[in-house]
Amino acid sequence: MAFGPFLLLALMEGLVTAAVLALTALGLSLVFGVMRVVNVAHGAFFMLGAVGAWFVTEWVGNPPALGFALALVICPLAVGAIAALANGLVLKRLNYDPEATIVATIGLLYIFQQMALTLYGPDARPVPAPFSFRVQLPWFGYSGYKLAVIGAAAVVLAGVWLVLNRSKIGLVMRATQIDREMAQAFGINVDRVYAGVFAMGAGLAAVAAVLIVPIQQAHYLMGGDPLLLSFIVVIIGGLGSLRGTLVAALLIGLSDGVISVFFSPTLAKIIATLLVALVLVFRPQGLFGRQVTR
Amino acid sequence: MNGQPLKPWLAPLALIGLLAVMGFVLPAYHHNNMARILVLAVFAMGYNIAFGYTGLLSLGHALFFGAGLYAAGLAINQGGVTAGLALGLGLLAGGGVALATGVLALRTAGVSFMIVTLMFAQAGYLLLLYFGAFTGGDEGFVVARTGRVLGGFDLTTDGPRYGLALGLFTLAILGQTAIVRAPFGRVMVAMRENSARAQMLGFDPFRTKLIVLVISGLYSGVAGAAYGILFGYVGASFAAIQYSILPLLWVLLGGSGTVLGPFLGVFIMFYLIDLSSSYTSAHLMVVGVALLVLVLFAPRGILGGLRKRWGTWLA
Amino acid sequence: MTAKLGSAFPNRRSVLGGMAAGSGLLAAAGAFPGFVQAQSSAPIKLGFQLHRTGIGASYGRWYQRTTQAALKLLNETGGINGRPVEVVFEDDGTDPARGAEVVGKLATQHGCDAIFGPLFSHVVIGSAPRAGELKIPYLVCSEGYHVASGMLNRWTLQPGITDVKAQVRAMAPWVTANLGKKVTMIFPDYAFGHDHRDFFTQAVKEQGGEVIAHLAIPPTETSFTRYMPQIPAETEVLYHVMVGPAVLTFVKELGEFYGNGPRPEIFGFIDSLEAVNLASPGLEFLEGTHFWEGHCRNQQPDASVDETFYRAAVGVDATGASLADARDISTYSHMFSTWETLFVIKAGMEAAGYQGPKDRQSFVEAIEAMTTLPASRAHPQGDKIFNGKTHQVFGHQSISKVTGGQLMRVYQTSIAQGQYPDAVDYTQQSF
Amino acid sequence: MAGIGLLETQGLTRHFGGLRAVEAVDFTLNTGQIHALIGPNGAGKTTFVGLLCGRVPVQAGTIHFDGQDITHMPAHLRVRAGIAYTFQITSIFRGLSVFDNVALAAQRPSRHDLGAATKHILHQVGLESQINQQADTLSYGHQRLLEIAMGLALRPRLLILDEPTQGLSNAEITGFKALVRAVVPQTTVLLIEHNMDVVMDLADQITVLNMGQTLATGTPATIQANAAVQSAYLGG
Repeated sequence: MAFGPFLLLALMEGLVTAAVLALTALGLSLVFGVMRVVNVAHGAFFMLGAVGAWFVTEWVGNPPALGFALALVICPLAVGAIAALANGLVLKRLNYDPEATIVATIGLLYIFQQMALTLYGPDARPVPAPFSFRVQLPWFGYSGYKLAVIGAAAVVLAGVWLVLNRSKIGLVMRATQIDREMAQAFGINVDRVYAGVFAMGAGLAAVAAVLIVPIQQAHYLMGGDPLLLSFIVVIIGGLGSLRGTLVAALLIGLSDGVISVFFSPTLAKIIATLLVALVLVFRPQGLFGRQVTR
Repeated sequence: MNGQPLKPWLAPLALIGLLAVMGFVLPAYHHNNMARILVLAVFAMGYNIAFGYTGLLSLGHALFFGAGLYAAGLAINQGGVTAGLALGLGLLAGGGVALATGVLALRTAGVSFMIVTLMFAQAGYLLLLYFGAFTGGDEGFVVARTGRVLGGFDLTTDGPRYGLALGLFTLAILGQTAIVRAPFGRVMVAMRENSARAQMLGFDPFRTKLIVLVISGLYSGVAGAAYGILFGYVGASFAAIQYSILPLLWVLLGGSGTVLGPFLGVFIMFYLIDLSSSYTSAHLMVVGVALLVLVLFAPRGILGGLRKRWGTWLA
Repeated sequence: MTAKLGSAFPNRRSVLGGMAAGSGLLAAAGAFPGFVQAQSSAPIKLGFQLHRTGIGASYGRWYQRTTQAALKLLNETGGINGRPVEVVFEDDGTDPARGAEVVGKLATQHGCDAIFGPLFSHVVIGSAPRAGELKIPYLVCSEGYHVASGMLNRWTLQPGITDVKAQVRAMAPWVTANLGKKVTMIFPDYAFGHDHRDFFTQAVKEQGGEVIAHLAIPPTETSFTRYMPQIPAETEVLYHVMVGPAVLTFVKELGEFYGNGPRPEIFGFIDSLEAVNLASPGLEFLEGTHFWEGHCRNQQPDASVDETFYRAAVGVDATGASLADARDISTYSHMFSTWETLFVIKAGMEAAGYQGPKDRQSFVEAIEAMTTLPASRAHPQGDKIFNGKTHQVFGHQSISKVTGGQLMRVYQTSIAQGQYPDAVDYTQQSF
Repeated sequence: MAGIGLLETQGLTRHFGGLRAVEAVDFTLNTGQIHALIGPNGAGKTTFVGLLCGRVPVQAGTIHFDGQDITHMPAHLRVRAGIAYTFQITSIFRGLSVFDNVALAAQRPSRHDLGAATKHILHQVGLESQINQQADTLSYGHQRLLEIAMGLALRPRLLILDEPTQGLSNAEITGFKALVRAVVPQTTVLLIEHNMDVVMDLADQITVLNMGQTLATGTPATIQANAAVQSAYLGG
């Protein structure tokens, strides 16, 4: 294949990766930004969303579009509820101590993995796409659903942006992020904000997972990569910066694909990894963020 | 740190004594487990020196452990060196890689440091796979038996293996105690508590943290080398992200910034998995719940919690 | 009882024949199992190193089911030397470090007589040294080339499944003769994939063909479309082998990439689709492509009685799915290895007059002395030849074509097609 | 004045965005004296001493310490050269004992009598009896004293005290004044202080900063008489 189309394909693939990654990372960024919690279980929430989508679509059966639409509503809500429960039962009692929450979320990760393994099994299982049409370009064919994923992610991101910047909920969240004690003094119920943020973060991961699961498969160990990549995106993008998260997701999503045009795939991964690390080394506050402090 | 200079040594010495006795009474299975635990505890102590005492939250320590493991394994299999030399090479490899990592990564702090170290380790892991023809890739390789003899002792047999593991552990824990009780240990803690203030007392934060990271790398490297030599296998899974998270978990579980915490953390984690997998197929659940219970009732780690209650001599 | 045993395991005679070179004492003990039977009726304990969790869990579940079915048959037909057999399953998390610990646990804590069962190569290589130290027979079901390459030790054997080197060599002549001579290979960029790369490239060359491109996919990859354009246009055969949870994605994206347009012939290793339903959405394009199968998932018209018996005993229907749940697809191409390994253990222990751990060495020697393993209930996948020097077994391989969503065998290789010169003689090594 | 300056700045400048925190300040500190830096809130005093001790990077101008150009020297090297800084907002190591806090400051370069030296300094500031207490359990005033003890323990040639008497009781202030008098002339003291009684009582020289610039420099008497100072600051 000629170089041009090759690059085009890499870019399109990168966009899909970036779209899903942006959603997942945004969830992590909210939790991390507002609550200062390093949520190691974030990838597990992603996995629960995907596994949940499989159950919902199996239960509905035909037509696949109905099952998928239901999954897109039910899974984020269910995962968000689980997250809120975990927040109330565990994280709140730890008083959100940074170190203790790392151990606790590792514990949650194991529990969710076991739940999925027991109830869902060890296999990777496909979820049918709500529709299947192939976009035939002059050089290659491309999945229409993948293009739809990019659109859907953009819509969700825009929605989140509106909530964060144009609603009272967003204001309350930002106030809590800036100064927890002060927010409390102004009569904000910080406990409820934290529960909401944690649920929303997990819910966003679940949305991303439902979107991706017709492309990839649901598997009980699938949470590792989204977790790592989200962390990278959050830090590169700068804490609490929606724009930064978006740009970083694009950067990570595209760099992998584009670099792999020029190098052998594994070498490309190594180079991309080191490049991202060096960006952080020489711009520790991220591309757009304020100084990250712990 | 002032006052009775012997007191801080009592707990580690007592533990070493106990472990030495255990070497003669443990049944075969637990004997071997304990040797593993001791080697991994050396790794955990390396992590504790960086994270527990100095506050360097690294997610890249698998790189240092892996460097030691591969340096020793490759030196034995490709270079035909002896176990003693391989241990030394592993030590240096761990320290050297930590130095290189630190020079770059220590320009960052906090969460950025965490991510940068993670990514360096990830790149290291992928390099091992990329050079699979040399490293054996994900399958790894078996360490030649000729390299598993030290001073005439066959390290593939239980006694000498336990002996070497305990020897290393002894050096490591006494070294750790000495470092943290020395004036330099005070500077380490100062960096953890308030690095800007420490700089205004004349300490170079970058240099101090770099030294600490190199010490930590030396510990991790020699632990990796010992693991390869004692248990005969070198593989990329030891350089994967899991082996960066494990030491963090061990240290937090046992009590970060305590002398005995790393050992305790490894011990508990090991037997949590081992025992639970005998009783239930859902052992991940048991481990997960146990971690939650531990962290809810001892958020500072087990020793951290005990120390708060019963005084500092414990840890 | 004895007659029944004989019919179920006709290979024992040949085992004994092959043992002529072994010590007279051993042969004598093996020839008079009744005598041994009188010695002890305590169960023989076997340890199974199981991938219950971790990346190998799909396989692990079926390996356990297959082993339990084989164990049931074994005990119904007189156990080993008349003694009942127990199998202790321990999870290794598909992790080499835990694998070595599990070997220790099975050997020293559970007091197992022998250990078998692991599939993933890194677990095998990580655990084999421990088995060697503990001097416990370790029978792996891994298809890796690590046994016959000489990397492991005298205590580690692979009597249940052909290794990848032999599989690949056996395939090459048919592929080049029937599908095409210009091959592009897609494989995971780690040891398992490298074995395929090295052995198949070599074998294709020997057949007068050429591998024109190697596409090594990084192991952490979850999306593959962007690698597809690197497949050269002149490719006649696309050879793919992927493992792990992302394999289905890979196959689907391959389909999306080619669509209904022209495409090369596609030849894959079923490893890409073990435990995956071929009727999954997105896999329609596989119609007409070819797969290597270690053991045909779909029941073939000419299936032997032993094969049919085995299929029913494990609880698999004619399409390779679980009888209990049609959505639960087996790892049919590989899991027979645990069944056959268990019966090799039986044959070896009976030949060695195995009584307890002190006879472990004789047991290994008895297996080393095996040569031909005839098709039987004990070997439902077909007859095999065991190479005692390299500790590796060689069997027939199948090439199947997807026809109407079913995998139908179009060719079966001979055993000889897979065999290759010895790289090691374990029998010269000390125990 | 020239020739005996321990520390001199020329055209020292630091802006934060549009804010001219410190603007072209020429300043000389005489050896062995107590020099007070005064000025209204936001006059740039803390930024100025931040520039001196290296906490804030210099934007323009130079700093010479004992004849050596230290303009771009990292903070820890300035400390080793003999400049000690005590923080305006107490910045002790809260999780460490009182002993360890002071020992940290006293231990470099390494010495054998560290314990004795540390105890001696704690005796000087009157914290001897709290030696094994964890620092964050001290009262606020005692934390201020600990901060000063850490400064003294560095054995500096120049000790910069940023509002040391804030939050101290009258009795403690008296003790503090005695303490400062005792360290000169071996140590030169630069003092930022709001308490004018303390300033007038202690200072040999006073510099007044306003809007990031030097308004006046002189003895307490001349400063008190300075009309510009009075209108800008003292007279309010």
